[in-house]
Amino acid sequence: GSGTSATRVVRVGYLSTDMHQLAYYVAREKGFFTQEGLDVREVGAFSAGPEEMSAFSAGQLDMGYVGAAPAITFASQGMADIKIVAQANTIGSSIVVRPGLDIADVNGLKGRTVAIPGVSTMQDFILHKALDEAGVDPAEVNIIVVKPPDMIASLASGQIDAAVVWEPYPTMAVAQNAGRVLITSAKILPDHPCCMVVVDSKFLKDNPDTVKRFIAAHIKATDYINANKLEAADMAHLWTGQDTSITRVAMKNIKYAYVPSVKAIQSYVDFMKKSGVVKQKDTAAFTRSLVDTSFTGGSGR
Amino acid sequence: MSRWWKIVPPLVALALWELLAGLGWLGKTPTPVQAVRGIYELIATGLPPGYHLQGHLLASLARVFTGFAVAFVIAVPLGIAMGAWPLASVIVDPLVEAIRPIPPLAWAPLALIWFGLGLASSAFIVFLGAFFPILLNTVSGVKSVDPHLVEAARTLGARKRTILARVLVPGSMPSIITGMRIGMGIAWMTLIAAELIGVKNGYGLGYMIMTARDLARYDLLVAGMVVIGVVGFLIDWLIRLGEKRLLRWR
Amino acid sequence: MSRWWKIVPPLVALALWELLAGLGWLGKTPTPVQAVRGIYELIATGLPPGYHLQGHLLASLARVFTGFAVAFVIAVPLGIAMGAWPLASVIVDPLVEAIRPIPPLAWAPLALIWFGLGLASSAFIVFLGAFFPILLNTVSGVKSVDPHLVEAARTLGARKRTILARVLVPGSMPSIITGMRIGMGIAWMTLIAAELIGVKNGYGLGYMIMTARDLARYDLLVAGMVVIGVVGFLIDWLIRLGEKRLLRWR
Amino acid sequence: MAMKTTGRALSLRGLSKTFIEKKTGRELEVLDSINLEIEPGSLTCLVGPSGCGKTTLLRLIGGLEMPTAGEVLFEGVPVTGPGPERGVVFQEYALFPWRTVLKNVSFGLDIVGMPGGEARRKAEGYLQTVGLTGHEDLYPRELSGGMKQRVAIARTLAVEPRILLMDEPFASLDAQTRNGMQEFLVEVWQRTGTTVVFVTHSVDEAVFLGGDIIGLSKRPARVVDTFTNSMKYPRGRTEPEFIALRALILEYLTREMSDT
Amino acid sequence: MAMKTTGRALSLRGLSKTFIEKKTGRELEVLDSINLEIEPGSLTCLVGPSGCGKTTLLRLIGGLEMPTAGEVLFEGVPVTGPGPERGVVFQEYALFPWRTVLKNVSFGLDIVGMPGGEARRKAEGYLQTVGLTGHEDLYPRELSGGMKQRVAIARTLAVEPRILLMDEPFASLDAQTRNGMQEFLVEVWQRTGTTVVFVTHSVDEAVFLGGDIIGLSKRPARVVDTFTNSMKYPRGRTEPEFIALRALILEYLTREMSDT
Ligand SMILES: Nc1ncnc2c1ncn2[C@@H]1O[C@H](COP(=O)(O)OP(=O)(O)OP(=O)(O)O)[C@@H](O)[C@H]1O
Ligand SMILES: Nc1ncnc2c1ncn2[C@@H]1O[C@H](COP(=O)(O)OP(=O)(O)OP(=O)(O)O)[C@@H](O)[C@H]1O
Ligand SMILES: [Mg+2]
Ligand SMILES: [Mg+2]
Repeated sequence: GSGTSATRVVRVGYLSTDMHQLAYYVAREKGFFTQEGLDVREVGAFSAGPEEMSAFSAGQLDMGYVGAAPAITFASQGMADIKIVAQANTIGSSIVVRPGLDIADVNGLKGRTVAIPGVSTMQDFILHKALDEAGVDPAEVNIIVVKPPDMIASLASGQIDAAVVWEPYPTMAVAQNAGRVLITSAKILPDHPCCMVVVDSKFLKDNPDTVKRFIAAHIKATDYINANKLEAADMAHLWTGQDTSITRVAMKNIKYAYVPSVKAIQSYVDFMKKSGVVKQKDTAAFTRSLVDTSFTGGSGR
Repeated sequence: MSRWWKIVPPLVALALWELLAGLGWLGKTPTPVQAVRGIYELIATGLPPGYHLQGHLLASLARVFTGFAVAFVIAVPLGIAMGAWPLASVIVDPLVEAIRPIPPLAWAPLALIWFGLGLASSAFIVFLGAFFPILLNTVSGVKSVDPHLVEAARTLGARKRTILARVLVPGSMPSIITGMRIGMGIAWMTLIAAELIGVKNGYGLGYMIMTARDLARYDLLVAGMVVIGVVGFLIDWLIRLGEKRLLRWR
Repeated sequence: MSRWWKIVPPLVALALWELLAGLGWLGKTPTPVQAVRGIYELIATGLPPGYHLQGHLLASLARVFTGFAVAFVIAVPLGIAMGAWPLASVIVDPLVEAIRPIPPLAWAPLALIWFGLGLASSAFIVFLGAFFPILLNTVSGVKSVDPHLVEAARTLGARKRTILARVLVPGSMPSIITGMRIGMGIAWMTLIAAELIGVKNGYGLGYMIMTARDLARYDLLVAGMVVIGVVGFLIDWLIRLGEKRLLRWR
Repeated sequence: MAMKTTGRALSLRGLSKTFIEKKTGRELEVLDSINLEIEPGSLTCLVGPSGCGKTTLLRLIGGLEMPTAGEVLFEGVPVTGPGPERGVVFQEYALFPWRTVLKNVSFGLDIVGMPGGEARRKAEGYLQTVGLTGHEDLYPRELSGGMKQRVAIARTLAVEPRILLMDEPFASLDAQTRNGMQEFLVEVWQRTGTTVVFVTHSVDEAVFLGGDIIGLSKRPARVVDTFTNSMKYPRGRTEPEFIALRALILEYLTREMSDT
Repeated sequence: MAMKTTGRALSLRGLSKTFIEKKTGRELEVLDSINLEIEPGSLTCLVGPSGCGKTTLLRLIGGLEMPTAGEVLFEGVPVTGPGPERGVVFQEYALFPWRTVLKNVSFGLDIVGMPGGEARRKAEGYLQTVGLTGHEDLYPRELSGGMKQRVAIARTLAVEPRILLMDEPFASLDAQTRNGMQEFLVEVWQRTGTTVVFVTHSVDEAVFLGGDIIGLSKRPARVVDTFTNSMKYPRGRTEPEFIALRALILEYLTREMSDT
């Protein structure tokens, strides 16, 4: 923890090119954190979630915007003692396929090479869910791990047939004529969680008021995005360097929402348990202890 | 018998690590015991489950050796040419010095464009790591061959090709082998970068380490590092063994 | 004047690259002209916007030099001890050979645990890259100091400390400088790994390159690689300049 | 001396050599119109002040260096490069450290494609000539200086050169070994009848070995004196004739050293 | 010789040295109960067959090696290690390549903390002694062999040793330079009155320099012969007395070389 609540200093981390964390950028640009009397200090801009979570385990961060997968994984392994206190966005991924391929639906992925960003990631979960609903045995699909930036080049050069990836990569793939969207994750797993706002448990215990103010700013920012899409898209450009022609389109596939759904998160945790990543016996209890909806006014649906 | 005590220092280092990590002075750093258990888990269960350590090791060996072999096959003749013909050195030197410091990871996207996913891409990254030490050592090896030996060969009737094959190559062998040792070390250093692209079959030590990182399994991460360390050490030892045989004359 | 023609080979390489990339033979590889435009954009606009090349360069220089300096300060005295006292060599050697091949990226999570976010962590990764070449070259430098010089110093009244400071250190200087050159090259090679850990202020060349990769801006990516190559080359040139002055006696 | 033939083994005609010093770019005149005729089968010693150009002269004959003016005729034919008919024995031994004694001696045979067995037998023969039978499989580093020098001589003899050019071959040997090698050289020379040109700066050595002893001037080298030594072999180093010639040559050297 | 004092400069009492060869582990007896007394101010030459143990003997006196049995007394005190009162001049020059000529000469002064200006003045004085004034700022690689050897001697003289131990210091110089250095050494010795022990395997050199010439046996070295040379300096190398003594010593060496 960073001293007393009187100082209201919050050490924050975020992912550097991630559009899902737009609320953070907007809150900073619009001064929402300052309005709440917070001194938000950016301790780190991370290239990937695991490093950000390591920073939590090293006690370097109080709060952070991070993907669900690393947050839950690190909590489950006991590597980081954190709570999920808000959602940053839901949905926002798609299954993208190579333009030339004759694939009409998820069934067409049978026998194809499909890239996911990592084992037991949200995109892994989405793919399995989609295959499951289409009645395709995952063993019939060649699932490989490719990092998102490499997916577009791999699609373009025909190295992979499809990729499951978060925005703005699907939009970029389409813009570069390297892929077309087969199906968005919204259609596979409506309102599935994606990026989260997490807080160090001890910090939360010592500074509940600071966290409350932080989330208040986060909510304000989320509402602002939904009310001012074009301006928000410009801010996304400013923070990530991504062209506005991309950010504007990509935003349409992302739902900026702040209330975390315990149920949705638990279904993801169950998937992680099945893939051997989460070891907790009682996933419901684990999820309940992990998610704190009190700051977002939600009841946990 | 007399050299067995050499194993004591590494054991002391391990004991120290166990102690410090066990006391919690190193944060969440896994202890050696956890790392060894991790190795067992990697063999028995695999990471991701079903992908066993043996497979990861073999896949990485294939990538490292392919990249290394290509580096060797290009660097040695080029280095001999550069050593024997100073102009070649002047031409290649600035390029080498400018390309050398570029991080292997930066090449990954280009490798993907040029070679696609798979062995070629990862071997290319490994190649970039191994190439320069072999090249630079070959050049300096050739330059350090006693010019009297070349003259002696000429007076005994040897022509250009013979001098190359029978004087410059054997004469620069010690230096080439040193270059191989350094190059092999750096080849392994680039492994994660190499396997961030091009793991088509789900196997690779570097890929496995990055998976362990994603899954917050630092015990498996350290286990993977230990495996690379041990394998790197063994390969170095093999090269040194070969060196002793090949350079018996020293 | 006489040495200006040395610039021709790199220019030819650039022209070749422009040609091949321009003809589309290299896929989506940016051309040199695009890379130069990329450098301009990095200076004028920055990546992400507002984060200019100058800032990235300065931040990386600070990380590289910190890690390198720490490596230098530890490796040189340790190397001299190892060279002068063979037992130290036997103790440290196996550890060195086992740790050397471990990819810098694998250390990143541990670095975070040990040193937290910021300069210390990234400098640690750079340190790991630079340390071993400096160490190994220092050891071999000390071992190659003519023992007659040590004996001469002893007969002139020199004791242990004096011999260390006035004979072994200056005598191994050429080798230490070679180690510095290699170590500096590898220090830059580890830069992306060092900056994947999380940069506090949003600046760093490696971080910038990874951002360019995320955005599929390969022109900016190659621009970043060129910057690292040029900076690496210049630093090497500076070290060589210092070497010439310092080793005037050779 | 040992053989009677007409024609010259070696003729140097107005041989001059000027080096361009790399650092300063200055010209350095090393040889100045050397004229010299060497008979087949003779053993000629070249002596001269340090740095006068003795090595340069020998390298020109060997074809390892090209003259600035004049020419070297070997058996009437101009020399344009090194060749196995002109064997060179270097002061530094120049043995291939990665080859065994036997393989060093057979080097010249191997590279012309002589079958392994034949090359081996021939090399063994020359090793016997130099008294090194039994040391075939040692590497150069395992040999003493004198033994190395013998291997170098055997290696050169193995390609059957018609002239043997030796540049201070015994300079780095200690006094006792050196005396032994001198005696050995005389023996080999008498046995094989090869023409020998021998560079040295030891007056003792020149008097012990040479039929003709050519005295060169300070740099740029010119031939200033030719001493003929008609003492019979083996020569006694304490005989008055030996000491007298030695004094004569020492005097010439002192003169060459002292004047400006 | 130049000074009259009572007491001995150096006494070797039953000095023996056995090496353990690293590779084979075998014992190698190099010195066998050497007894020797050396007078202050004398110039003594040690000669002996190659590899007999001359260098080892000198290193024991210098304190660079410890005896297996017996002892070395320097001015009555047992030697336990190297010290500036016993100056050693190595055959390999052993100049510090990174120090200028002046800085090489002042090394022994610098390390005892002599102020810079004083050390400089003193070193310049010794450079004058060895005739190298004007070459202060050159680096060793810029010197010829003879000049290097002079710097090495000046460096040793600068710490004002009471005895000068020289191990074949002129062996790698060419004949002319070597003769010059020998004359120079005699001059310095006469001027400074320092005791000198000089190892060589050149009989010429020993006869030219030595007051006493100690002949050692083959390994393990024992003292077999002591020749006293009472010729006045400077000695003429062609004088009958010189040649006679040279022949006598050559004969002893040949004997030592030949018997088993
Ligand atoms: N390749 C070269 N370039 C420039 N100068 C050279 C070259 N080779 C020899 N010299 C110079 O030519 C001169 C004669 O050299 P050379 O080696 O022939 O003398 P030398 O009589 O053999 O001397 P020494 O008795 O020392 O062996 C020397 O001043 C030497 O520096
Ligand atoms: N440190 C050592 N370990 C083992 N053997 C040694 C060592 N130093 C010298 N020897 C051996 O001792 C013997 C005598 O050596 P030393 O150098 O004293 O002879 P030397 O009379 O000086 O010979 P030279 O005339 O060749 O200089 C040699 O056989 C040598 O190999
Ligand atoms: Mg010469
Ligand atoms: Mg000796």
